[in-house]
Amino acid sequence: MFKKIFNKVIFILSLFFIVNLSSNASFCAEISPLDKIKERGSIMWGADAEGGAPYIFPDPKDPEKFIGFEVDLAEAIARELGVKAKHVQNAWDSLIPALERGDCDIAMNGIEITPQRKEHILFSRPYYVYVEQLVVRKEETAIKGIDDLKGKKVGTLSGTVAQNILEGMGGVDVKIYPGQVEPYEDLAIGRIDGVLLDLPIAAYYGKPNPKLKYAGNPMGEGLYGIAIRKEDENLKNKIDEIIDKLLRTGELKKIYEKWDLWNAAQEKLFENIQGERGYVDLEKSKSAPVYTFFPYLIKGAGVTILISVTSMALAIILGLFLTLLRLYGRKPFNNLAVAYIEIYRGTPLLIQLFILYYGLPNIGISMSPFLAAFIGLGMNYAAYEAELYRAGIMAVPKGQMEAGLSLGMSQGLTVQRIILPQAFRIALPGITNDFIALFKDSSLVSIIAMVELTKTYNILAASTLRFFELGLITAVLYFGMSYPLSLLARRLENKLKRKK
Amino acid sequence: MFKKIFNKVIFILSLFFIVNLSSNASFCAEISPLDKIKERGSIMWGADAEGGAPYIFPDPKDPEKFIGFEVDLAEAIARELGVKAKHVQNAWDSLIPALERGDCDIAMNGIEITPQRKEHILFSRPYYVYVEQLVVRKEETAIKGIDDLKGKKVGTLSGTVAQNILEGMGGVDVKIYPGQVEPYEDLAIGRIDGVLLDLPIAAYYGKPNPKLKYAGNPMGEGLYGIAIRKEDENLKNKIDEIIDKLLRTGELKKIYEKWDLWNAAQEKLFENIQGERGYVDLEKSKSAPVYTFFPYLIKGAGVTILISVTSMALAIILGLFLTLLRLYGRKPFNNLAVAYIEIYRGTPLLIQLFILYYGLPNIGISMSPFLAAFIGLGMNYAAYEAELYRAGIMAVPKGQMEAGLSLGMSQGLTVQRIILPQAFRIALPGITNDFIALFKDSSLVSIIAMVELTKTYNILAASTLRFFELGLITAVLYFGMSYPLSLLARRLENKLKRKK
Amino acid sequence: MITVKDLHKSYNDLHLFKGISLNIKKGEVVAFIGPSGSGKSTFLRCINGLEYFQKGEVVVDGIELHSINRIDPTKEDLEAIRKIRLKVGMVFQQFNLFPHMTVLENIIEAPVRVLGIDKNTASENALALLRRINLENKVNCHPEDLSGGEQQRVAIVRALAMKPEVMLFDEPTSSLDPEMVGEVLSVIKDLVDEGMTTLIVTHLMHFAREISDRVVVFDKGDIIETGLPDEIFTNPKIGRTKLFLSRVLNK
Amino acid sequence: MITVKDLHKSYNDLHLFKGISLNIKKGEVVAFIGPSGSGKSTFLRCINGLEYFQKGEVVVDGIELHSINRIDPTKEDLEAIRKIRLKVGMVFQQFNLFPHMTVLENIIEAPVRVLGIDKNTASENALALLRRINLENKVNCHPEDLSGGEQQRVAIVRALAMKPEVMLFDEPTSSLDPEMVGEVLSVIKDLVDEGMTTLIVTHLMHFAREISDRVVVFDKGDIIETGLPDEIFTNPKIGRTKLFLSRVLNK
Ligand SMILES: Nc1ncnc2c1ncn2[C@@H]1O[C@H](COP(=O)(O)OP(=O)(O)OP(=O)(O)O)[C@@H](O)[C@H]1O
Ligand SMILES: Nc1ncnc2c1ncn2[C@@H]1O[C@H](COP(=O)(O)OP(=O)(O)OP(=O)(O)O)[C@@H](O)[C@H]1O
Ligand SMILES: [Mg+2]
Ligand SMILES: [Mg+2]
Repeated sequence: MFKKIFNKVIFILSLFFIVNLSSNASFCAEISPLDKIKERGSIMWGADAEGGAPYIFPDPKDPEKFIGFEVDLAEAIARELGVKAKHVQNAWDSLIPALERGDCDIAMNGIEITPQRKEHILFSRPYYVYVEQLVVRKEETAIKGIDDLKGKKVGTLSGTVAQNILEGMGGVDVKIYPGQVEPYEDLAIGRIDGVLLDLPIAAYYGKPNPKLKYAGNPMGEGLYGIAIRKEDENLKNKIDEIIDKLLRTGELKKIYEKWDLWNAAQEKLFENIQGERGYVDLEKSKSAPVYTFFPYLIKGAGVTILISVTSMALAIILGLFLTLLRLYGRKPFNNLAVAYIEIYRGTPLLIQLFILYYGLPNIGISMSPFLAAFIGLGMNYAAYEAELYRAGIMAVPKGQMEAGLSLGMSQGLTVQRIILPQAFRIALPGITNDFIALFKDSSLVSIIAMVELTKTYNILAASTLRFFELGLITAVLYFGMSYPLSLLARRLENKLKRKK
Repeated sequence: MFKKIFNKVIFILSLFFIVNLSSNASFCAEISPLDKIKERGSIMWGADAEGGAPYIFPDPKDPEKFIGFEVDLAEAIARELGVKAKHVQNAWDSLIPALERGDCDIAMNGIEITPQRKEHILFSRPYYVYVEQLVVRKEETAIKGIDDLKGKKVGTLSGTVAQNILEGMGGVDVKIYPGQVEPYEDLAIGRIDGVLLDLPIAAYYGKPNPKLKYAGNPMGEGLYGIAIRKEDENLKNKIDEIIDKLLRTGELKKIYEKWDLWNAAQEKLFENIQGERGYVDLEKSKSAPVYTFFPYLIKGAGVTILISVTSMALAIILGLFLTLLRLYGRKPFNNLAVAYIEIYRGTPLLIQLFILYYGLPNIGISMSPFLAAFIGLGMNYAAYEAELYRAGIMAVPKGQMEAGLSLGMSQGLTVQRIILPQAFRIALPGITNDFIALFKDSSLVSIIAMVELTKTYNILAASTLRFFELGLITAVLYFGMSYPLSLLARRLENKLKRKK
Repeated sequence: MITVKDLHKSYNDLHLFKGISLNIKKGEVVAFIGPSGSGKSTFLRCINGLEYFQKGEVVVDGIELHSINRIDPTKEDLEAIRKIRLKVGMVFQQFNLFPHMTVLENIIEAPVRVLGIDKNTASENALALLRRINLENKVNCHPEDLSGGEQQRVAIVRALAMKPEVMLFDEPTSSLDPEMVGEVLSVIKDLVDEGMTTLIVTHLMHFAREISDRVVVFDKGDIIETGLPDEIFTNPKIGRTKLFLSRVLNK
Repeated sequence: MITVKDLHKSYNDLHLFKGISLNIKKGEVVAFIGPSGSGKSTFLRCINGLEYFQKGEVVVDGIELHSINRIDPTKEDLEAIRKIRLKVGMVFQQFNLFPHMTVLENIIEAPVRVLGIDKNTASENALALLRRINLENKVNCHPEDLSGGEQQRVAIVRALAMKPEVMLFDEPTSSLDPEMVGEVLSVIKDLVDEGMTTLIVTHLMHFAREISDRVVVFDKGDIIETGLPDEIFTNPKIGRTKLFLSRVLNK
């Protein structure tokens, strides 16, 4: 159920470096405008058969053949072009990169027309209209529709139109989830106030839950378009012509009726739209230049910094407490500190986070994602900090403690005033190490519905397809968080050294 | 494409702690033997509609309805029981846990009959026979079938029957991949010698690749059975009767013919088998008691230790080199060391591993998974080690260096003989920290087809369903790796302290 | 003031003190002399509880220290040591200045934190003492920027600033030029006049003779002789003392 | 053997040496006296290149050290310093023993690693020296288990074991009882007889007078007087020296 985020993280990473790998597994590799298609005698269309019915999926009668409304549409288009349709399999996430690389001529697989995507590719005129459904708790009375969501917490999936709608509204506290089950779960137990997702998902996961209900009518129509390479302008025009013809002759309607997909919303297809309408209005603010993404990325970076800094603060304080307990505590307590350190170092952070966020509600303790992230990371890193402090303290010559004691200072005061300042200087590079590692480890908290920098990147990249640009910016942001820390630490070090 | 492993890690973790969560999303929650089913008037059957055609999938004509051969079979069984069939959706991985928890009466979704599963649940007599296909490179002549695989590297997916077959053979170097594309990729570029997977996968991913070919006939038949709770013995007997009847009347054959699934192998269903045959012979060694898994887990732990220890060795040496360069190197080089440290600390390990393993082949450098893991982890941790050493070195009083120098020792010799031994003692707790963190970070290498402890656990747990037991053992194994390290470090510390 | 009774002390396999006893009265100035390694520093460290001892008793102004269990001392043990240390100041052979603090901070740390003296008052007291021993221009230096003799003087001032009733000096003038020794001597003399009990380990015989009311001679972990300075230096009773002094004084 | 010409040295804002010069002949024994903080240690540290100086020249046995750039010394600079250090041994005021090595290891480390002397031979040499200064029973101790005087003796032996042509002693007897001072003195005298050039900073006037061929008096970073010991001690020319010695010698 969490596969989505991991899938995306991994996929995006892989995109950077293994662009060429997948070409072995795909079935075509030529760059071809309209003429080439005719010459070749077939149009290569990219789609992910794993996406399922009714788009494209294996024919139960003959699993080696694919069927679906998009298959029918592809065949109709091919026929109009006077060629054959040839399906090219690609993971959904990589359809557009594959198109851009020339693995296929067009990509058609429930791809929404968004301005971000239009930065990179052309879209045909839309061929289908789909809708979104809001779900709330049964007893909810305040939220009657999407307009009542201002100031509320609303869950959705990353990279979806629903997310764009919510973010485009402004004032909505959008929670991005990795899977389809969790938002409805969190809605049911009250962690969020509503969930906006595609109607089929809402129907499947939201409707059957006795604690939930639909709010308002389906809305936020989106448009599916066929993706075409930027340079293949003539192909786009040709395909627009064909869709137009299929609409006029009623063949398109026949296909949708065959697949039981026809509804009133589809009438919009006949309007003389250019493909920019639909929820696109909601997205006006997001236009081409990269800097428009900065606010989002910087917000993500802000969450990363917030989580890292607060949990580091917890780790530093709790770690100090553990060290002091271990070194100067009385009998059973110092051993408890040792046990804490060994156990927290010895178990994976992921398990610790899971227990906190998903385990504790079972015994009635329900934490907010931020609180769980803060406590989870902080308690884990405290164990590591404790060892670093201990190393620092052990490196202070024992004459220092003796001098403090024989001045009549208590052990506690000597530790505080004499030992720790010297130990801190020694431990500083290690603490910096951990702080930087924490910046990266904090991306694990995205499994508990926190949207930090890595997650923001995934979301933006998935919806804009500007993997490389955004990836570079994200990398720079991460580096921009850790490097000042390094510099700061180095300055602090120098200052302390001079004072030694 | 990598979703599988992550999916499993996460799923398994979640299993421990959120067992109750999914019950909200599922549709039934009663515990009911045969009588209860009749009373209720319906039999609840668990299956994952996401699994796809031809098992169970949304009807293109009406996406809210599911069709598939298992749907037909479920309906036939229900009819024979005099009740209605009601589908309960569950992720495939969690079908059996859901069954055990009572979310449904039976689970039927291409579940192979394995001895491990039979530890926990009953199986009806088999209702379908399926096969495995070996794929090799086109120019391969030595491997004509599965018997030629001894000593070869063979790829497969985790938790599959193919994996069991390969491991049951002994002497085969089995490589577990997270997704279906990569094994064929690695096969094509020569990293492995063959791939054994279910025929549909081989047909889809292997066959179309011009560099690959089938070797030998399909083999390693597996049996699908219906899963039933241990205590519902009478339900099992009733269902066996029904399957027997459906076989004898020819209705089962009719269903398979309808879905184009009938083939010669299905004749086996008529043999008076009890459900234990098929590849089960290959699995004789794996029987009930937990200790039979130890060798596998310990082998996984061995890989974890091997990777961790070798890369830690690299990290220690490279880190030392970086520190010395940084502190005592001449002008441009010391800055290079600083840059290395900042960059390797500042970028995620996952990206570094990806570049090494999937990126470098693009420029002709193809590393084995182990080499990539060793170099990737080692180079990353070296940056952290370097900072710890530096902290240690800075903590040695400067009189020590002066004393060495004025004895006529060169700077290098003084560092080696006087400074480093003292610095090491100070840095030791931090180094121990990192070593322990490395044990856990090493599980990241499973994305590059290494099977270490976490991966082994996932594989075993997925095929035996003994999540909790095995999870406990795995946790103990991890702890068993890190704790001795802690103890060792502590002893070393004490020894060095006494010598101070 | 100080009573040491039957003190036994071993370092691992080195059995250093095999039961030594000594009484020191309030206001007395006692000089400890004896060869290097004879146990003078250890003796001082036992008195203020820095060194654990296996057997015997140390009583300072009525507070008793028994063979303290250093591994797991009780609350009372710790309290007793703490009380003794408030009465007893110590100047270490290795100075043990705090490297992260300036000279002034080194000196006022304990008076301000432990005695609760106002920071300004403490600074003024410190500056007055520093001026006497010629260090007023180093107040803001860190210890590592000081010469050996300067460090030693700071260590002395740091201990004196706590105005203890007893002072333990472990070779307080080893790094000082004779001129400065005189200065330090006069500082100590003033304190003695105010009634401070003083224990001084020294290798400077003339210094010991001049300042002390009594001389204690150590050898191999044993007190081989005690007596008035004039007696010891002119007419030692024990052969070993004679030998030690003859070699020393013929210079 | 050693020529120091127009040496200028500042610590941050403290302008310590404002151009001092000194010539020392081979085999000469020179004692440096003067108040604490007058720059004696710094002078020794400049000679073996431990301290960077702003202006001037130090020549040791023909090898020249100029105002070395400590931040980015050239290969030749480093080579020159290294050569000088091989000829010049030093005993530090703070000893600087290696805490992770035993006494024996401390002593044989440099002879074995730098001079390539056989380990057994080096150990024997070391033991012979240790025996003379009464430390043969501490060979396997670590420095922290030694008394102050023991540590100081080990530091002396460690430097001597390299058989340098020049020795710099920075208060080599500060922690030693007078008896042991005599012992150390005789060790040094033997080496002097073998022609070793010796520079000793000391606060013991009788020690300076007895051992040295020449006495150099420091004050406030300046050499205010040099001369034969008898001259200096009985008939100092400079008023400051007179003052210093009068306070010192009337004890
Ligand atoms: N690292 C440093 N930074 C700043 N000032 C220093 C440093 N080292 C020494 N000094 C100052 O330089 C002066 C000379 O110091 P030096 O150690 O040479 O004196 P000295 O003659 O050896 O004195 P002593 O007899 O006390 O050892 C002193 O005033 C000291 O405070
Ligand atoms: N921590 C220790 N472990 C083992 N032996 C020790 C330790 N500290 C001191 N000793 C030994 O105990 C003996 C007495 O040491 P102590 O420091 O008391 O001598 P001292 O009289 O102060 O000598 P000095 O005049 O040289 O300072 C010495 O032989 C020394 O080696
Ligand atoms: Mg001593
Ligand atoms: Mg000095």
